[in-house]
Amino acid sequence: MIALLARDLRLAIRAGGGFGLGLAFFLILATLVPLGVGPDATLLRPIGPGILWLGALLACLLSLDRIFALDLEDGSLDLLATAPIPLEGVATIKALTHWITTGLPLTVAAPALSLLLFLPTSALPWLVVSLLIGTPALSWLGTFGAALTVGLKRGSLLLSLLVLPLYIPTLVFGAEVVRRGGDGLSVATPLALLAAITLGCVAVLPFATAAALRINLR
Amino acid sequence: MTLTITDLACRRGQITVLRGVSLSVAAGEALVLRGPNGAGKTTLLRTLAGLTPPIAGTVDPDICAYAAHADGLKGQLTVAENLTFWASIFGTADIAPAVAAFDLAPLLHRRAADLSAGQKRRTSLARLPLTGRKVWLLDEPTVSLDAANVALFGRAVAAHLGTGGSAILATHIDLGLPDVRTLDILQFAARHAAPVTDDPFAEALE
Amino acid sequence: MTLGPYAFDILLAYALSGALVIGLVVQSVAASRATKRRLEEAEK
Amino acid sequence: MSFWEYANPRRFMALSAKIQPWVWAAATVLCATGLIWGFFFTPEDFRMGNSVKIIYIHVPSAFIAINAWFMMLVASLIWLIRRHHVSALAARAAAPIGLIMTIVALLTGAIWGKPMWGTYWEWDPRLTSFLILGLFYLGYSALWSAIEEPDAAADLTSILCLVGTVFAVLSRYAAQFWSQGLHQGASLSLDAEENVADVFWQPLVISLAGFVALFLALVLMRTRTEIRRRRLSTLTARDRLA
Repeated sequence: MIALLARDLRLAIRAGGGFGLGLAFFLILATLVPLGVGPDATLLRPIGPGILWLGALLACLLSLDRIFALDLEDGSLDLLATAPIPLEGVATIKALTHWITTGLPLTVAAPALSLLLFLPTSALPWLVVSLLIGTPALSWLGTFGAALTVGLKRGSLLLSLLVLPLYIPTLVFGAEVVRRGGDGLSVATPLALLAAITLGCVAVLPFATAAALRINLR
Repeated sequence: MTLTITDLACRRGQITVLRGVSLSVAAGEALVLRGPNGAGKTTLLRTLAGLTPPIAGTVDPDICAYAAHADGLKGQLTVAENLTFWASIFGTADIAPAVAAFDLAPLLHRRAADLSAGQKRRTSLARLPLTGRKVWLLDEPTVSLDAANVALFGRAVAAHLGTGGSAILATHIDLGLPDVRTLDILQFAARHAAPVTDDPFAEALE
Repeated sequence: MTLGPYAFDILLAYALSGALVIGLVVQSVAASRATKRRLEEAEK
Repeated sequence: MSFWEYANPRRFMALSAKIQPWVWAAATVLCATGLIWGFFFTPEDFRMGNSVKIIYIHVPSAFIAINAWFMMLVASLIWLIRRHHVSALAARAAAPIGLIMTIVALLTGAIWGKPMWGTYWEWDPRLTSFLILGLFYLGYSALWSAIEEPDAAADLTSILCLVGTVFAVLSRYAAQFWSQGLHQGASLSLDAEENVADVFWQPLVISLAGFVALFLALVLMRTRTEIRRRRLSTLTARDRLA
């Protein structure tokens, strides 16, 4: 399992764009929004949390279709399925790799980008915390969606259609944590709900992902 | 017997391709599957490998190592990294014997993407001894191998058989193996049997 | 009977819903007929 | 005879052929009665005026929109646990009906909302969750039609239905939570049936029953179509192979 994680991380680094692509997309989005809605701080400040969370969500979406498709193309997915490690473990590792290559860099970069959107300083810690807690759910859900659509020729558009509705609760609670944090309100409830969704996803979704993979491989 | 299969039925998609498959391989024995293209050789091997669940009968995928048409190599990794990865997945410590058997030592630090098709094939097949499993399931293993490498591969399979392993191959090429049986899978073709029994929609609807 | 100030809204709601639901029914019937015919041809 | 006997495609076809005309008749009669009664023979509501007549479409379609998903959930579970093909195909058959009903509920709601609240759309929890429900229907149907192999499609859509149900419910609570968080006091309750008088209630119940019968009739018909289509694909697949 550790070997699989190491291999996938190594591939992400060597393939180029594994780490950088989502991050660059996030940066472009944070730049384009002020250009689109106008550089008015009073306008940008209230929508900042939502924009940043939406950017993180779309950046996650970008690399989803590669999670299993590359392994399916070159036959390694067949071999992994016949290997002595459980497919649920493979699903978990794939999701974890996706989070390390997208969710984690996004979390680290978010405070810098939040300056572009005039996010109040009081919201910054909550932005980092909410992304740190919330983005794993995005990766695990995305891995599930990728497993559903792995064999399909035009899977990536369908993948977005399937996964984006599943992202809604995470988006709502995540942005709400930042918004309340910025306003100095209590963030306990949305933060707890965000953590609950992530924990539930991490605990249960690998089973659904593995089941979908088995069906797609047969 | 290392592997005994009785009365297996295999499917490809929604269609039953093979029915009543019975076969067995003993330790040190190789079984060559014969049959024209589309007869179901790949389907049978995928079923034996546990990838496609059988419609009837049972398989034992945990003793089988499957080598498909696709090489299963990552182009950005070196040969050594590819092999070490599969070795650690299957819990084998040392890749040296496999490297020696498939003459990969000169290629170890080349990226898999830079290999020729035959070299990729050899690297892919070198994965088999790393699995430590008894029964090798080989689907057209000699594709894109030249004569010298076919002989090399034949020796590697023979060595595996010599240590009490066995192999089921779908191939048209003589590998020069000592103890080979052939099995014509056309006899199991499902379309010769009554075609309706396991299709829930087969009964006339009106 | 007069529908009062909301006449347009009410009629619009009924018309749109009717169009959608009747469209669904027509599509179901058409698909049912087409499949039945194609199956009869294929069974021969 | 056990209930599961009807999960056999042939038995289902025989039974559904027999009851289908009756269900269609019930749907026609009930819908016509409920809607005509509601449209022509109910008084004006003192608060909402005649716009209350929209309720006879709005509430039944919303009811079907939600319960079609529950039916799909149950059918998916039956398929995953007991592997009855008819069940999987019934789930597929129900999805477009649910989608249309969701659109009808949203449209009638918007048209009704404009004179009542002065806006076509409000990010009220109920409206939001219906919009999200529509997205789930879209994704579910898209996955069905994207996968060629029918058994795999049935399996994968069933898994999506299970996961989707959890997240649809979560989205409902998320929308509610968020709405309470920001729009305190701006509650737009649509629970009209709680305080409607008998004059409005009776035709509404009939209309509701009519929509349920219509849903049943459509599911029966579409499931029969799916079974035939499935049979057709088996036949042509075997021809290709032979």
